[in-house]
Amino acid sequence: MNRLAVELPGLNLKNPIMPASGCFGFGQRYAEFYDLDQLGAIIVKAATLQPRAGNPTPRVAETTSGMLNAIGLQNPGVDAIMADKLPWLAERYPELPVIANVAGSTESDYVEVCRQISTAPNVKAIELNISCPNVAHGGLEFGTDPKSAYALTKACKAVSKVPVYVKLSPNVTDIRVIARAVEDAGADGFTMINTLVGMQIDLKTRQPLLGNRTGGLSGPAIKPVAVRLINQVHQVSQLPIIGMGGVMTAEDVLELMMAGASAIAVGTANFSNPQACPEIIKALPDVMDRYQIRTLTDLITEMAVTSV
Amino acid sequence: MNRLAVELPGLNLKNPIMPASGCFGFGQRYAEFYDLDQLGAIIVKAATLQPRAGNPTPRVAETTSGMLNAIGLQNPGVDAIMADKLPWLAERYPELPVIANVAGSTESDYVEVCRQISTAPNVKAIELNISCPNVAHGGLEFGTDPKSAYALTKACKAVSKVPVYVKLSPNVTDIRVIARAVEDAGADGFTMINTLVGMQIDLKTRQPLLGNRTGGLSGPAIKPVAVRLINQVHQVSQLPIIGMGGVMTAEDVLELMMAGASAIAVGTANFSNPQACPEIIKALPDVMDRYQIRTLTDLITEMAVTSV
Amino acid sequence: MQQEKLKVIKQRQLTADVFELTLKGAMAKATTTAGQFVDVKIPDDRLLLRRPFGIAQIDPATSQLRLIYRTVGQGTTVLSHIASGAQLDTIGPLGHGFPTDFLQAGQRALIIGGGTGIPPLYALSRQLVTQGVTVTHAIGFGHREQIFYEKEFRELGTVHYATDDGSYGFHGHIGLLLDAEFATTEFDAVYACGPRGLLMAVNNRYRTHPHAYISLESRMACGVGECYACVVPAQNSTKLYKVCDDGPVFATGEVEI
Amino acid sequence: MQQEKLKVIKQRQLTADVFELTLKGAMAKATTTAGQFVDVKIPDDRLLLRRPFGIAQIDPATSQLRLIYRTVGQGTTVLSHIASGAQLDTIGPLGHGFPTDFLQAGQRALIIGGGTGIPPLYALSRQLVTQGVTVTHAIGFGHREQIFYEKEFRELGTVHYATDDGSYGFHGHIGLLLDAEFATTEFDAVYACGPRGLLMAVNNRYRTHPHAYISLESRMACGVGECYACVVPAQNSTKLYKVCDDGPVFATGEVEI
Ligand SMILES: Cc1cc2nc3c(=O)[nH]c(=O)nc-3n(C[C@H](O)[C@H](O)[C@H](O)COP(=O)(O)OP(=O)(O)OC[C@H]3O[C@@H](n4cnc5c(N)ncnc54)[C@H](O)[C@@H]3O)c2cc1C
Ligand SMILES: Cc1cc2nc3c(=O)[nH]c(=O)nc-3n(C[C@H](O)[C@H](O)[C@H](O)COP(=O)(O)OP(=O)(O)OC[C@H]3O[C@@H](n4cnc5c(N)ncnc54)[C@H](O)[C@@H]3O)c2cc1C
Ligand SMILES: Cc1cc2nc3c(=O)[nH]c(=O)nc-3n(C[C@H](O)[C@H](O)[C@H](O)COP(=O)(O)O)c2cc1C
Ligand SMILES: Cc1cc2nc3c(=O)[nH]c(=O)nc-3n(C[C@H](O)[C@H](O)[C@H](O)COP(=O)(O)O)c2cc1C
Ligand code: FES
Ligand code: FES
Repeated sequence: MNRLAVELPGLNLKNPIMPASGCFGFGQRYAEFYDLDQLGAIIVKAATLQPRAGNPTPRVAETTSGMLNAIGLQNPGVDAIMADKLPWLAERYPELPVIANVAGSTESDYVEVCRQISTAPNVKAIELNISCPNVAHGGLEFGTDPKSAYALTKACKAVSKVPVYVKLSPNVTDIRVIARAVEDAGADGFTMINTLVGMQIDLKTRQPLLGNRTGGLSGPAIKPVAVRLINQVHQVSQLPIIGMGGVMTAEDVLELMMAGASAIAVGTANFSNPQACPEIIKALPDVMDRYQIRTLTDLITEMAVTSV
Repeated sequence: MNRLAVELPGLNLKNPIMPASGCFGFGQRYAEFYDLDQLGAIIVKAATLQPRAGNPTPRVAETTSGMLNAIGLQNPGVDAIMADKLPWLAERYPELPVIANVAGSTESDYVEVCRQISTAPNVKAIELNISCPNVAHGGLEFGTDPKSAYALTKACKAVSKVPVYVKLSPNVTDIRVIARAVEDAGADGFTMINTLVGMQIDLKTRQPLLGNRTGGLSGPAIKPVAVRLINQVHQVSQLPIIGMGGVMTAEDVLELMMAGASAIAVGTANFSNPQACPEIIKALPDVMDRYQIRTLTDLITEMAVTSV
Repeated sequence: MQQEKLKVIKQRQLTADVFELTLKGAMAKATTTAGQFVDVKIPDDRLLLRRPFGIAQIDPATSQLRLIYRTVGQGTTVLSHIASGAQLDTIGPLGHGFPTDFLQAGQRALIIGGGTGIPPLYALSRQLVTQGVTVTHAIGFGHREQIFYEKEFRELGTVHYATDDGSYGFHGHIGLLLDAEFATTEFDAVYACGPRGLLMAVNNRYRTHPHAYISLESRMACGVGECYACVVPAQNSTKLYKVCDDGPVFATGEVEI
Repeated sequence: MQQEKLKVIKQRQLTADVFELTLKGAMAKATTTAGQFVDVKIPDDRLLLRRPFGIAQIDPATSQLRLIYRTVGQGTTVLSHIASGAQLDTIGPLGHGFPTDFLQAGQRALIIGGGTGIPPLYALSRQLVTQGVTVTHAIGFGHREQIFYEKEFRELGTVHYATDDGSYGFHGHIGLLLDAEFATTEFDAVYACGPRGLLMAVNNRYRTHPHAYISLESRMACGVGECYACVVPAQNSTKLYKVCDDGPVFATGEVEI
């Protein structure tokens, strides 16, 4: 029996751990550190219809127990991703489920990327990024207005050949409203949370340090917010949640799963430690023993019932 | 010339540093650590019309570079505060400006407390707490809906004998909407930010650790969010801002002031170090030298013009 | 109450997870009551909240005070790695300790402790012995290997041990030991500190005793009575006591535990 | 590219704020090009991002490598307090270093450096000398007291110093020194690392030189080419290069600085 296995729409995972979008690229360089087949899955960097140059630098800043980023969705565009990046993964790791993060400026952009990328043989699910705080158009707009979120999800579901998970933003007054809209539109699950909007000021210049002025806050600093929002969505929806936000350890994985997540993405931790994911996977069984958890599927079932 | 002096409606402060509401009580025990007259001002614990018992324990939890609290506005009620707590301060520290934090469950509660407490001779301003995430009624409701925020502010302004600062919540999709509503209602300034809603789960019980399930996240973890929101409000309003959120050092004070704050409240840091406020005040001139800041008033003026 | 950087004189491991920390500073010259505590800033910047520990021993003559703690989480683990010579930012003495003034030489006191509730009871027992009081100790542990300060307690009076697994002394929890050994013995004062179960047992058994006291724990933020984090409800009123300031010691029957 | 806990062999202070760190591990046996860097996890849990440092010296025979860094902020300050024997979680060697293969023995290279841009240039100079290349160094500092590794560089070739305040060598910034001393000299290769102003001067002056290279800095997150944090625009196209992976060394005229 595989104690770590979890099952979500489109995703039969041998363990619940996957790198978060944007924090692992397409995995190529991390493959030099370890065998990516150790991962439960991999969420790759955002794909947009056209190549995107992203934001001015500096694009990252360090904060207390966290970091800000304003990469601005730089990516080579869906064509290049389907021509180079995804095949690279498919060739070397044919068994590794890929979750494709999809972003855009307009609804039709999103739809077109979903249509195309969902046909890639190793793409098992889509993560619809309606919550990127670092782009002027699209991104957060779709994630904060329930009507737009509904329309976008519905349109993407209509064309996608694989299940669609919608990535929720923490930068809203009531996340349940967005979650319900997205569920009504037919989403297969949620991923959450994207980053909190933050800013750092360079005392020397008296100006924002990031080229984009603001950036997204991630890392352990935001974990309590992630736990809270995951739990809140878990209480109003039966859809599975891929949880993320500040996960550094196997204990953090269990905490987010007890809040209601069924699988876990690891973002910022990869920068501290490129081997964060395999180390967490390796630590999980012992930590599960310590808290009397037989299998993660048991834990998910228990949490679905008690709905913490 | 006093390099640290700042001036805000109702508040001529010899320095910009004041303990944040709820993190210093009414100062009595902290007075055993140092002379409270060193402070620019003091924001005291929330007052409600009736005594309040607060939330079940545990009421606090520690998070990475932050903490969660769900005190639930326990306080002895405005009568007791006016009979004992405020006179205690007035007697010993007649020159120390007090900012009274006012909370309630209904608009009429708030109004009545404002009417009464604004007559206390040492109360120089009111901080209208429309952003407490830890109470079932009132609190956050007023802080997330612009109409309620407008009505409440207007009603309190009508009865208050001192300037009214409205304490804004970070738990909203667009803080500018609330800020504008509150400004239109006649507020004299803002204080921000209150805590972010968060949760911690006890792995042993698989239940939320706090008696109230959720709590407010404060401390250095949230500073980037505070900087960002202060800056955002500063860009849409001329009203002065008393900034707070994760301030631990004199550098943090300057960062929040560069974002747009005119004075600074220090919360969680008091728990790490009861002498946090006087130590920050003492460190300020040297740090100002390092960044070529002649006076804080100069800095505020510069920031008003450049509007970072 | 003061804030001071105490110097670490010695750190000594007592059991697999219990450590004794000897600190030096002017704070040790302050007047203290056994049962008071200190609130220590853990030297790890991620940990914002101080950690409260009972004062296990205090010696104004040498300006030293001792804490005994168990490593249960991040903070105490960091603490256990601190070397001699380091400075520990500490506030204290805090709270209200165990009343002992009413006792006369020759009277008898029962001290009931378990686990890491024991440290302040050691200070208390020494204080009582100084007053000429005859002290009996009933001390509970999980198993034999967890016992610390046995010699120290035996020097002060009779000690009855109870272990959950029977590996030392009485077999069973401390409530059963009290039933078995002290059901009929009268004491002029009873003092307890330890896990919640132990405190509940003592609170029930000695509810009407005129001089029975229990020391509580609670999650704290300020540690000095200003934040209302640590409250505990009064037994027969709507009042809320602050463990840090009104306590940590309360008379039996006074609070809801 | 590997991740390894390197052992701190020695930490030596070179100037008021510059330190030399000698580390030991298998990484020192990897093939490296001068100009490559390592990315170090600062042993402070609040600091999540690694810190990149050029490799100043590497010795496969003894499995040692050296970094030289200036304390400019939190991370480097923590680093400066690390004692011998400690372990430093490091990834490397990273990026693409300075091309030197095209140079023949007897040819001439100019190395231009300033401040903490100097460490990788030391490795480079040693490499060039091994190849039989004649190396001339032009090195800028703020003032005399900031100079480090003078003896080390003088052993490898001629060294021209420039100080902003004229306290040592040429009076003025490095651009002026280049004008004054090297306006007419031809070099077979030019290499530079240092502050932005220096790099811009070199980039302009040697834009058309067939073998002139500059090494850039940039704020990084992953350090390995997967996050797009560290990009720099190409000079004459919309392409964005990653400093960590495509760089940190670029030919002059290749990127917008
Ligand atoms: C008045 C008082 C006196 C105490 N005296 C002693 C003593 O002499 N020796 C000793 O070993 N312990 C004592 N404690 C308990 C001690 O404070 C905690 O064990 C310690 O704070 C845990 O810190 P941590 O970071 O290692 O654990 P954490 O990782 O923070 O938490 C581990 C566990 O410790 C408990 N805990 C955490 N914080 C507190 C807190 N502030 N108060 C109470 N429990 C907490 C929680 O139940 C938690 O499950 C005392 C507590 C109080 C309130
Ligand atoms: C490829 C490369 C090689 C480098 N080699 C050396 C070297 O050999 N010796 C040396 O002393 N320094 C070198 N640096 C710079 C060094 O990385 C920074 O000084 C260091 O990261 C600062 O860390 P801190 O925590 O002390 O400063 P912080 O408090 O984080 O910041 C202080 C200042 O350092 C700069 N800085 C911070 N992070 C980075 C970063 N990731 N990259 C560049 N600059 C940053 C910022 O401009 C900031 O103003 C190199 C940088 C790069 C990119
Ligand atoms: C450098 C960086 C780049 C990111 N890029 C993306 C992205 O392209 N698409 C996306 O949906 N989320 C992106 N994110 C958000 C993460 O996927 C994740 O939701 C967030 O960082 C919280 O997790 P963490 O705290 O584990 O990092 C990015 C985060 C970081 C730090
Ligand atoms: C224990 C605790 C109690 C608080 N009580 C109040 C309160 O009564 N009224 C209020 O407006 N804010 C209250 N706050 C919020 C603080 O005033 C402040 O807005 C917040 O903690 C952010 O600042 P900090 O990061 O410096 O703590 C409380 C915060 C804490 C940690
Ligand atoms: S811990 Fe703050 S009142 Fe007790
Ligand atoms: S730092 Fe991540 S791509 Fe260069």
